[in-house]
Amino acid sequence: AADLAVRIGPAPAGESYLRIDRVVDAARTAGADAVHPGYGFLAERADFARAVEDAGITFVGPRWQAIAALGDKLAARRGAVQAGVPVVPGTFEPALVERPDQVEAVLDAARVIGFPLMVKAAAGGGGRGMRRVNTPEELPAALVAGSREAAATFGDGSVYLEREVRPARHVEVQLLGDNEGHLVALGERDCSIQRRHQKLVEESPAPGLTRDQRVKLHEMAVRAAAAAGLTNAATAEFLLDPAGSFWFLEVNARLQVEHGVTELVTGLDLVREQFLIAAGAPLSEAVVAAAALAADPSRHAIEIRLSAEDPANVFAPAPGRIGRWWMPAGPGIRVDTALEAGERIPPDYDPLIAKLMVDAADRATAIARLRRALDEVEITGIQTTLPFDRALVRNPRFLAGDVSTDWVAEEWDGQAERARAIELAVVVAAMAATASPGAPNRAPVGPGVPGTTGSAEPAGTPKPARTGWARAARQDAVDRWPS
Amino acid sequence: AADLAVRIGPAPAGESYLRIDRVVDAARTAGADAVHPGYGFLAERADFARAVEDAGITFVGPRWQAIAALGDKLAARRGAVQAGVPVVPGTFEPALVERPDQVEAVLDAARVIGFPLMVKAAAGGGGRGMRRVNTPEELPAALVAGSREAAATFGDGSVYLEREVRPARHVEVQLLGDNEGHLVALGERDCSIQRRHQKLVEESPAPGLTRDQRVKLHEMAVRAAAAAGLTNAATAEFLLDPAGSFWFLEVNARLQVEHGVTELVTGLDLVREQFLIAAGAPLSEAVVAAAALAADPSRHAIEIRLSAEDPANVFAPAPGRIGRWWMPAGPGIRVDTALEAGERIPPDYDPLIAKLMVDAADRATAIARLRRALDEVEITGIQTTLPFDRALVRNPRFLAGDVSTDWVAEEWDGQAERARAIELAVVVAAMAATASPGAPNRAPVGPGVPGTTGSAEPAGTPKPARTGWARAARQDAVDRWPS
Amino acid sequence: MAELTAGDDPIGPLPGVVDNTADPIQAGSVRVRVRESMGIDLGPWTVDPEGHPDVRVRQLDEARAVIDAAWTTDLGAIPVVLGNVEPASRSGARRREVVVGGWRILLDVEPEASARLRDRARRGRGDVAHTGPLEVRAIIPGRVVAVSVAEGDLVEAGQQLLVVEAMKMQNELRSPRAGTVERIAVGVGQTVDLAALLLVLR
Amino acid sequence: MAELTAGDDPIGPLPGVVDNTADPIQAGSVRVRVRESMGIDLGPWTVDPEGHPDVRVRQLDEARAVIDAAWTTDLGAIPVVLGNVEPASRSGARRREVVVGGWRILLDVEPEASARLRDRARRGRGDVAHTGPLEVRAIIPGRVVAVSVAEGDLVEAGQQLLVVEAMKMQNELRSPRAGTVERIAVGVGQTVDLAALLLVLR
Repeated sequence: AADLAVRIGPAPAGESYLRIDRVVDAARTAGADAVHPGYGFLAERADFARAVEDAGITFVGPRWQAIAALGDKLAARRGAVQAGVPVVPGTFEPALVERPDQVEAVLDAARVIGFPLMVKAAAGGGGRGMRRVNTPEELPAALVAGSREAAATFGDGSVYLEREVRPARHVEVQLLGDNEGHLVALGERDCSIQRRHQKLVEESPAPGLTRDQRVKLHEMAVRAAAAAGLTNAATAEFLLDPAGSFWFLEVNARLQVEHGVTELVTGLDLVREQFLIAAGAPLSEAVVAAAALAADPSRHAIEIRLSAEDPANVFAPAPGRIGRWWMPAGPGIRVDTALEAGERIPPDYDPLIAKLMVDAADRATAIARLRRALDEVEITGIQTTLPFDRALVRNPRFLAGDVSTDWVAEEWDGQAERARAIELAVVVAAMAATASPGAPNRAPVGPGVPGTTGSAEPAGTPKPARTGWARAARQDAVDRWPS
Repeated sequence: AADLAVRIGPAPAGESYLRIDRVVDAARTAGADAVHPGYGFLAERADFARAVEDAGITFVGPRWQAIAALGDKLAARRGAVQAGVPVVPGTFEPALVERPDQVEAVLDAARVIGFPLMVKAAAGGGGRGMRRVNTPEELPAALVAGSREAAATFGDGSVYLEREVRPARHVEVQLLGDNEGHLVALGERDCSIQRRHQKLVEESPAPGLTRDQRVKLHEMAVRAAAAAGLTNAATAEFLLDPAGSFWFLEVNARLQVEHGVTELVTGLDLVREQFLIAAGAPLSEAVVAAAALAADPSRHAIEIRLSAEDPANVFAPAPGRIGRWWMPAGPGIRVDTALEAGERIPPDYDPLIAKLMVDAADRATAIARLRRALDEVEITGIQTTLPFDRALVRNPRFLAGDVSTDWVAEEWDGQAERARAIELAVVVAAMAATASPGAPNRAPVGPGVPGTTGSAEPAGTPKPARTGWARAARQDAVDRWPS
Repeated sequence: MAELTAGDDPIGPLPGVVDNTADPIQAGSVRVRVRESMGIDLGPWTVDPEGHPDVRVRQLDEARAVIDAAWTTDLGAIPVVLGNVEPASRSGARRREVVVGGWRILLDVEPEASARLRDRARRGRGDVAHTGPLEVRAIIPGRVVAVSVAEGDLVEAGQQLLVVEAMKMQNELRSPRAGTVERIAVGVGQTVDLAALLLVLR
Repeated sequence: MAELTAGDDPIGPLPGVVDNTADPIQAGSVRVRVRESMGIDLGPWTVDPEGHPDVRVRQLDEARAVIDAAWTTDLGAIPVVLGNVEPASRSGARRREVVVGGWRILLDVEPEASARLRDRARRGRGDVAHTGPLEVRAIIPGRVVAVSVAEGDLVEAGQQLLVVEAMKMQNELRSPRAGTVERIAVGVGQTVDLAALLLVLR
């Protein structure tokens, strides 16, 4: 892929990345043996997988029949129930939105589920077509609005009802299956920290689960996916309620953005395993070994999705051109990105700009490492989610593993945080405006050692090492001192 | 350490980093509870460790008595023999260099060892005081010259004789011990690729060893170090001869530059474990578990020492100022460095500028990943060892695991490699001189797809993905094409 | 540290920042204005760079610093990146980008003494800026998916003007003040660049 | 691709590089000289940028390219970084840094046509460069640990002149040509910067 670039259309995804015909044509023209669909755009579209196979090219992902079966959320719910997996209480057939004579039947079903409840699209996720309904009176309008949005987004207006599990944690299980019927779970990820039903942070293992909970969760995930004949890579999503019960949500029949945290915990290269499976190999020894340890994870990994968004303004996209760009590195740090200084972030696609991952022997160490790594990130030119991430890794509830999908709403006050930063920026800008070059503003020297930079922290306050800053501080002290 | 910088003297190490009094003073003034000596300068100096402890500060490393015992290479050889560990055949007491009446006795000993043999310094390593002796006639002069160099370098002119094991591989074992007498091996590293008796590349596990060899090697390493009362972190070095036998060389009573490859294979943070041990803790569960798996490694890691050296000119140091600086990142890549664009590499210290590490499930995958990562490194302004590394990871002998300490002499012709690069640079510079901005020289479009960049590789040649270049290539195709 | 109220400060008093009506000014004082999106400013404040013992800034190199500020320690020592500096429009100020703990803040900075000279000159002419037309410009590049007002409409502060879609998300643009829609410069479906004129309020 | 011998080429014939005595020159031809350490040059060669079908260069952006060259494929596709460009001294050439597969090469590049004009002018004056004094300068910063010759000594090409220690390693500096040591500018123990004058040969 790196050695050949093929134009598939103009920037808007609808005219390029979402055009099945153009992508398949490009693969055919390039003489590709296989197509890996990534984790966006067409990755979970059964008709794309089918078109690739029809062109005689191997699709590196689940079989198109399984993608189709799991893409119909109602069919997936029915399959899970038949496999004995508890699903979020709700309906199993599309609500008859266009039939006034059926309103009472829908309302009856809704009363059984209980309010508040969710209207959800049968054909897809990502919050599209989803409506929260607080009272029976709101239901008819919510059904119509949700159905219209679903029709516009997915080309299918089917919607159904689901109980609102709240507060809830979003916990998902990584699955890998070969073509010989072996399907295994490779541990779970907690992805509760979300905005707009989209993930901001993911970690593995999910904090606070018992071994029994893990075993049960993994086993449910395998059952739900096996029922749909799943092969290759997929993720089964569950809600975890405060009582400790898991409720099946859906199976995403593709690699996920956050697959890297599972790679760090298991030591696997999931994309490589996908290719091996697509080439007809059985699950590798390494996968089987990792699956055997899935309920006894010995590492902890966390991923931050660094996005070009304004966390003081409902995480609104903030495209632009990057000025400075410096990412952390070193032990236990993995950064997946394609960007560098000077590059433009176009408004046409998802605002994700880098995935910053850390791993360590335990969660506390991983968070300490992440805290240090976040303070080494240097980006100018665009607003990013970095301030949110810095606050998160210092938040007592997050440190205690007390997360939920309401975390952002309950814990994050972006405007207040930004206001505090403005106060500091005003002072810093004034200082920078008057400081002459070569005479930087410096705090009074600490312990009275010539050539020593001071720290304003009281002695004994442990602070994580920051390599980039440490180097600069060292240089400041050494280079500027007359020898 | 990152929050406070203390000046200990001017740039020359002899007036700063090697001044025990100044470093201890700095630690005392800063109110340090503990000192980690790193892996250079004073890290392996018993008198430094003792001075730190005398100041009431914890030394994060072996006890000074163990450092002293292992720093005397002859004492270490005697200890190993007593512990039943085979040492390189040679003498066990200092050669009486200044006694003309003892020349015959030394020659007799040398004839028993056999020629060629090595004269080595009892007080240190790094090739200082070392002389190769081909015939009995050369021995007296070599003893005098080696002794003088040893005296000048280490303040101790004691030298001894050792058989030259050649061809040989350099294989070393990572050790970790607590203060309760537990000492374990955490796998071995092959560091055979060297120039000037200094390592260029390290990998773990050592390729081609059987499980029995590993078990035996690790056990010998523990015995040799335990004999000296070793605690905390150290490395036992061995030579591996073509018959498959290991010969004890010495124990380095400190962390090594290349400790990262062991961290990648074991999942441990060795520096953290050093601190825990120094704080009085027993070996952690993770260390004990890693030690139990040491003979059955399930990952492979390789480290490239990227240095500011000219590999066409006997790897001579090439200090200077860095222009562009871009390091690879992503899955399985770890880069330890303190540098960035625009920084000066001073001539005062070791020319190491970055440690580029990769890990993967097996050696072939690790090398493929390293090959891709090396092609993503972009450094201008200074000459580095990068051309050597690029050639290494494509060399059939290296790919086959056929390494030895003679590898560089036998396989690397830096001047010829550079001459080929000059031929290409001349053509590229001419092209760049005539290309107008916005009209880059581009190869004819490959498969005839509009907007497609061509690859000159024949179809079917597998090439590793290169993310940075891929991105640039994509941008080239997408941005430049009229929409 | 004394807390003094700043001029027209929408984010509350700034600790240690001196009210810009105070006289006489400190030598070296600086006038700072924060440029927000939609042409909205915060401030100005008159800041004495020497007058902030609580805001301890360790400068690391020409582009980096760390703030060790006691009243913000729940977020740890805060990394600062000093970004771009360029002339600000229509004044002697310089526009500076400061990234504080990841927050990207754009500020116009100029010596207080020269700012006051300009103030006096402007008072002489009469300042009409606040009653003149206000150009509403795109704060992100994207596609206009809705225009919620018509030319001639009276709008209130906070009223939705139009919706721009970017990066899979819809962004409502609201009116920064009350006024009349004088002109609408874009239509639904149109792609707009950053800072493109969307409409004019009077 | 025809292999033609280059002028005073110490590294063997360059494939596809045209002898600089060839006439008439191709339009767009470029004269390239490789600047090595110690003031030694390789070349010059006259290169027709269009005349190298075997050297396939894919330029990725203004600073990066990849060479897919059939005769070098045992090292794979070779990454190229185009580094600094600055005026070269004493000519109309520009000095360019090119990093090919990690090898940092400095080259002086100028249009062949203007180079020939200068050649003719110089021939008119008589070129004395090759018999004049040669300044030997430090190719790395470091400390002089040995001076192996004295002023007035006759030296041969390749003879050791002095030893500079840098980064724990001793570097011998050898004479680039035969001559007489006219002046020695440094002493043992002295620290020298990059390009500092060490001695002068005549």
